[in-house]
Amino acid sequence: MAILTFREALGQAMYEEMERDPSVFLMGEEVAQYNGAYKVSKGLLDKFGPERVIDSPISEAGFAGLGVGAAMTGLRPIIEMMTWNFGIQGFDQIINHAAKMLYMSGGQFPIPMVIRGPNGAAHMLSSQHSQSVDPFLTNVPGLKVVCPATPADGKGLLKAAIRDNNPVCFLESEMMYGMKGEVPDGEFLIPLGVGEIKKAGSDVTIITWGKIYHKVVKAVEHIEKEFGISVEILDPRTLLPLDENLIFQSVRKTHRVVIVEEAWGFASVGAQISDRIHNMCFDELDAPVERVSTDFVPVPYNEALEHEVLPNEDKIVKAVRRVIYAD
Amino acid sequence: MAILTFREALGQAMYEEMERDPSVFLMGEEVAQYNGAYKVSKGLLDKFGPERVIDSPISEAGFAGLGVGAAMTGLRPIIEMMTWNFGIQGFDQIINHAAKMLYMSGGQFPIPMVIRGPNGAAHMLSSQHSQSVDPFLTNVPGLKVVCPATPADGKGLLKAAIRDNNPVCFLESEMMYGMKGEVPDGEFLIPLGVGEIKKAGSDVTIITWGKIYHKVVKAVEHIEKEFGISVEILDPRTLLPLDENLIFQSVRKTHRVVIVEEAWGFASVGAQISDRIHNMCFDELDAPVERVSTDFVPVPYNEALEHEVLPNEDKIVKAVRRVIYAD
Amino acid sequence: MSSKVKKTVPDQAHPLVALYKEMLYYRRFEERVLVAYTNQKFSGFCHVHIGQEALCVGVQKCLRPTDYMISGYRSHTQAIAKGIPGHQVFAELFGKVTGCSRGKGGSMHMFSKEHRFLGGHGIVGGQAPLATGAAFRIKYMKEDDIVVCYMGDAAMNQGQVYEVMNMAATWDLPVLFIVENNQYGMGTDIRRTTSVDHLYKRALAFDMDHSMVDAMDVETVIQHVDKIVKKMRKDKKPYLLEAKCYRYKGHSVSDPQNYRTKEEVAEWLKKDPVLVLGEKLKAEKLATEDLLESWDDEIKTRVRADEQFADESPNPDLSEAWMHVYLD
Amino acid sequence: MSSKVKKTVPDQAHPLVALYKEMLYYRRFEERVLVAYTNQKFSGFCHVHIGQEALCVGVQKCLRPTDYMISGYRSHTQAIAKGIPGHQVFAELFGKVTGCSRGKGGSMHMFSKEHRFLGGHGIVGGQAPLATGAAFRIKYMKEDDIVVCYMGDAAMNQGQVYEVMNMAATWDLPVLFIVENNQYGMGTDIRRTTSVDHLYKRALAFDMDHSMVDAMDVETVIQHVDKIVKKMRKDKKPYLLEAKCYRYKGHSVSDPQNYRTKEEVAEWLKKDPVLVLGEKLKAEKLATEDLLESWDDEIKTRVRADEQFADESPNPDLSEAWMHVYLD
Ligand SMILES: Cc1ncc(C[n+]2csc(CCOP(=O)(O)OP(=O)(O)O)c2C)c(N)n1
Ligand SMILES: Cc1ncc(C[n+]2csc(CCOP(=O)(O)OP(=O)(O)O)c2C)c(N)n1
Ligand SMILES: [Mg+2]
Ligand SMILES: [Mg+2]
Repeated sequence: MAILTFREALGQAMYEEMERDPSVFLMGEEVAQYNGAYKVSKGLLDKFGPERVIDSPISEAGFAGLGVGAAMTGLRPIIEMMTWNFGIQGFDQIINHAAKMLYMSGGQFPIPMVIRGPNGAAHMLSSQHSQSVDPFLTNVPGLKVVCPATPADGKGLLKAAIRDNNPVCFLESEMMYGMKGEVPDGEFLIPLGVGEIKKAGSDVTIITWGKIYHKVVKAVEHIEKEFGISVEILDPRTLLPLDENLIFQSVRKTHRVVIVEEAWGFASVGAQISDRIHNMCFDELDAPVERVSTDFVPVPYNEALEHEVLPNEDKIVKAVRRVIYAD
Repeated sequence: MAILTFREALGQAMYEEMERDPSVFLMGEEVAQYNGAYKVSKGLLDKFGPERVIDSPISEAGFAGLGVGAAMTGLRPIIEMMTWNFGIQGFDQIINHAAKMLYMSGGQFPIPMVIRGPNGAAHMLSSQHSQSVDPFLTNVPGLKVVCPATPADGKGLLKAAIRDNNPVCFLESEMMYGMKGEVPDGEFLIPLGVGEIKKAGSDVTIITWGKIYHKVVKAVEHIEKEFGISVEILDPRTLLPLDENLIFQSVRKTHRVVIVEEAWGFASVGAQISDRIHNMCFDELDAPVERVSTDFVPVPYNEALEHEVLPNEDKIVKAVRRVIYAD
Repeated sequence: MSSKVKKTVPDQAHPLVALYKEMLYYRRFEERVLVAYTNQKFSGFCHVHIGQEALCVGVQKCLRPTDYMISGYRSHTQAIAKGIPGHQVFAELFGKVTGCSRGKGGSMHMFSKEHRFLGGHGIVGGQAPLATGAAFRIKYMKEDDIVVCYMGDAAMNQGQVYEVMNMAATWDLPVLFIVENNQYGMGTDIRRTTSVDHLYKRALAFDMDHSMVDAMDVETVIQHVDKIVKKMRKDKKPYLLEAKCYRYKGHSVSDPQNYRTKEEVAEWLKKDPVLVLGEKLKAEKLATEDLLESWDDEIKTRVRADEQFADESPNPDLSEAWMHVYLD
Repeated sequence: MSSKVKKTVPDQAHPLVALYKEMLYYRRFEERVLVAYTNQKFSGFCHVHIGQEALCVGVQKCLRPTDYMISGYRSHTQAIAKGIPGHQVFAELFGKVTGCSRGKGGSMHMFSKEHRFLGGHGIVGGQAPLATGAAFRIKYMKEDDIVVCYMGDAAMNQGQVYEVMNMAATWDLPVLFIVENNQYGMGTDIRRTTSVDHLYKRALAFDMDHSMVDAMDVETVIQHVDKIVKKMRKDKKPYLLEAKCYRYKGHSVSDPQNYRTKEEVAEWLKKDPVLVLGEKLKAEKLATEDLLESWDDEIKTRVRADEQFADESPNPDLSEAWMHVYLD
């Protein structure tokens, strides 16, 4: 096991998979000569050359679709969106083409493709650079959606995503690339669709994913110390397909749930999980599921305002206290 | 009151608003000379001329954005998407530009614009022509999302949408354009954000909107006759902002809820409503909220398969029976 | 393609005869499709190629089986030309499990992995990035196939088409972009939605090779495209070909066609690629009226058999509705 | 713009002097912005115009206040040129409520309704449809303003730009599309992501008027653009202008700039629009070294005042976070 940053873990996953399978290639803006806008692809051009690590024009619709066509004809593209904000330009190709190709061709054309990039707000980038796309992408059958929170998960899930035979949308974060953690060497895969209890607890389950996980960890330290509440942290890791069984098991143990997500909360993954829990564990719940998400406003530039509208520790603590009827 | 088809009601709304306000114009594919792919804009070119009724190239991103720019500078565009399937190509302009402009300009640039077109499956159009976009659009603060189910609602809501100072996404249906109903003449507006009890009932509330409403009506006839269950039908009409109070009131009366929507059910408006009901009416519920939505597969072409995956009467009946614990 | 040879006994082995028969087959096929649609044997959208047969027949003659092809929602005949048996296309229209997309795609979504026909796509212009991806694969694998990407004239106003023309030109990806310029996008004359008189001018934005061809004449198409394809196999560069043609029927079955004059249609009907070649066969003594009629009978029988196969095929089992969403 | 007049006493009313001072102001403004960023007085992305001052100064001289302007995320100086006071731009960088977007937009999103500056936009190419919409408004209202739409070179690979160039050309919408070709999109030499040597060739796809200008020289820019604008006011047609320039700093503050050689940068530094014009002023006896220095002091003072205003301005009240989402 090595201590790697999140960006290194992702880079390693791509490196290993490209070494293993010559049909894997990486395309995106600045991924080659610049080593990636956020340096995730560092060293890949040197190792694999310009045939397999390709700097694209700023044409998100075009190169998302190019990836789909390459996947239809036997390659395994990794398409990097510099951020998912720009990936919205590729939604027609992702939603109308990648996700539906296998189905509408009667099973003939699978799309083994990964589309990856940072999701959600970073820091003071204002409204157009702070969009979370998990609610959109998870609504689409045919796609898989993965959102890792730690370097090890990043590596294991990205390797699995690259080997998956379906279009996988992989959601990262600029704020996480520098975070460090232990990462198993070499062949280490985490199956898609399998969540993890990141921390066992008995009073409340917090379900969370992606970079907000780290805010949850901090909030939980505070909650446990301050209020003596034992919190279980559950990270589904893959949002589509969702590991519902793991969720229901935890709910049956703690009977109280808070869902913390970075996206806006209307018709979001949080709403979905809440609906499923209420539906499947109705009699197990001691309180309705509580949710924390970004306030329903575009993300502002000003630092204090931004902090105020994003999920923050304070909001998480309050939601936990609400769900145990402490306030 | 006249009996009008849904398409005539919408056409009348546009006609009246264009007559009332010279800054309103209509742009889209085939809206002018062809009178609309589905004839919704019939007669508008003749009446208002080619300056105000404009046939666009097949450039959804481009003309969605043109609408935003025209709205920034004082016009009130109505942008017709031939269907919302193609509207996905305009998502960058709708989500990243239209929805965020007022906010990121510190309140300087409102976007009074309507983007309208048919949403969801029609009949045997297969996967790429059957997408429901309500889950996507309702996740975005700054947008309003409207989905009428009757000719009168269509007229009243479209007129209100055109006068609204915000970007309003207006979801219609090819299958509804020919449906008839009474429509008040002239100045008839339905405020956005206000739902309606379409039919009072006491045992179960069915929440539904758009064309699926009509399947619900049929199913309810069957349910009431066959099983003696009294059903209330609630149509929020506007999905964003959602008339939560009306929903909660009805839940407090019937204590049982079924949500029927055409979209896929993962992270959908149905999930959102379910979450809100469980959260706000937890102790009022006699059963968990049940949901019906399109099966989580792309929509197939074959008629029997298509019928099988879309919400149908049979599924609605079963969900009602589940929620009253009849089965 | 010499058509100079004259014989007194019609030479049925002459290449022109095969071309004629193939075009006639597509004509009769599409006519039969329209009848079936009108008789409500299937539903959804239905876009036919009547009047535009010369292009797909001509282009196909310049390709080899390993070349890829992709198109829009108007692609029954192209799918057949690329190798999908006509009865599988017909069965797909009827939503049958024997259809080339197992009844899940329908008229707009013909697919065949075996024949490298990458679909039948419903989003105008959406096939262009896919084509470019297939061409990327060719380059990646150092193969020398090419990709034919059919698009309508109105698709040339789609941003994603432009984005990938740029990529194909920048990276030397062998896509032959063919604009089937039938001069209308639904009810809109293409001259009303773009500022240029010739759509091949789009290529100027990328210094891309380009030209225009009269696509009402199959021999012209073959001569013209053959050169392009030979060149592309060598230089691997993309190419934009504007194929000028005309659709005789409405955009889809429900189209009242008020947007064009009867005179205009009549003018183009004079160039009917099937009739004109039939006349030529007779003039060059490659066929007689009787022979033409007997071929027509043969072909009609063949088309009826295609339809019969579709008729008699089973629907997919309901369980297929939940299959092919993901591949394990 | 005659610069032939020579006097012994420097003529401070000479137009060249004003141009020089304005460019110098933008230079010093952006330098100060970089210092503030480096000192972590604000955060987020920060893209400056150092080296590219001649373009926005020159273009502005050809416009009138009612013309519209729109740009991308690199637009501090364009916003000021269009009329937004520099201190409001600085305050916006600091996220203050006195900023031209009330602190909600930041570096990438300068806006002013009053000055018809339609933003500061963060999505590459996204401003082009907006610009075309503004031009549509002009036509709709039968006005004779124009819209200036600044875009980076790399934005020319965006499909939506192409879509609206087509619409503008088809409908005669008066947008002056200006490509600020500073030759790099982030770390990528534009020649690596497109197949053409000159970006104005994009206009050929639409028979759109176009040309290239040396945007390192403000006088050249004025002469060139003045003619274009005059023509546009008459014929109302769109225009694509490729403005060749160079950015002296990194793409944004964190850019290590390994993608270009020191020699290349040095070569372009010789064309520094501010320095070159300063030399010219001296050569033409419109200024002395002392005078240049005293102007510089004045301007630095002015920039410090801009910053001070930003410093001393209040943050928006927290309640503003929930304002401006919808307009009643
Ligand atoms: C992106 C998109 N927008 C709109 C449509 C609706 N539509 C289907 S066909 C068509 C006209 C296309 O015309 P053209 O490209 O000339 O092809 P043709 O039908 O003439 O073969 C339109 C607007 C669509 N399918 N996709
Ligand atoms: C659609 C989109 N894709 C990617 C980005 C990320 N991005 C920001 S600036 C930039 C480079 C743009 O270069 P250019 O257009 O030449 O403008 P310059 O920075 O040189 O002024 C990129 C890729 C973005 N903002 N929008
Ligand atoms: Mg056409
Ligand atoms: Mg640049």
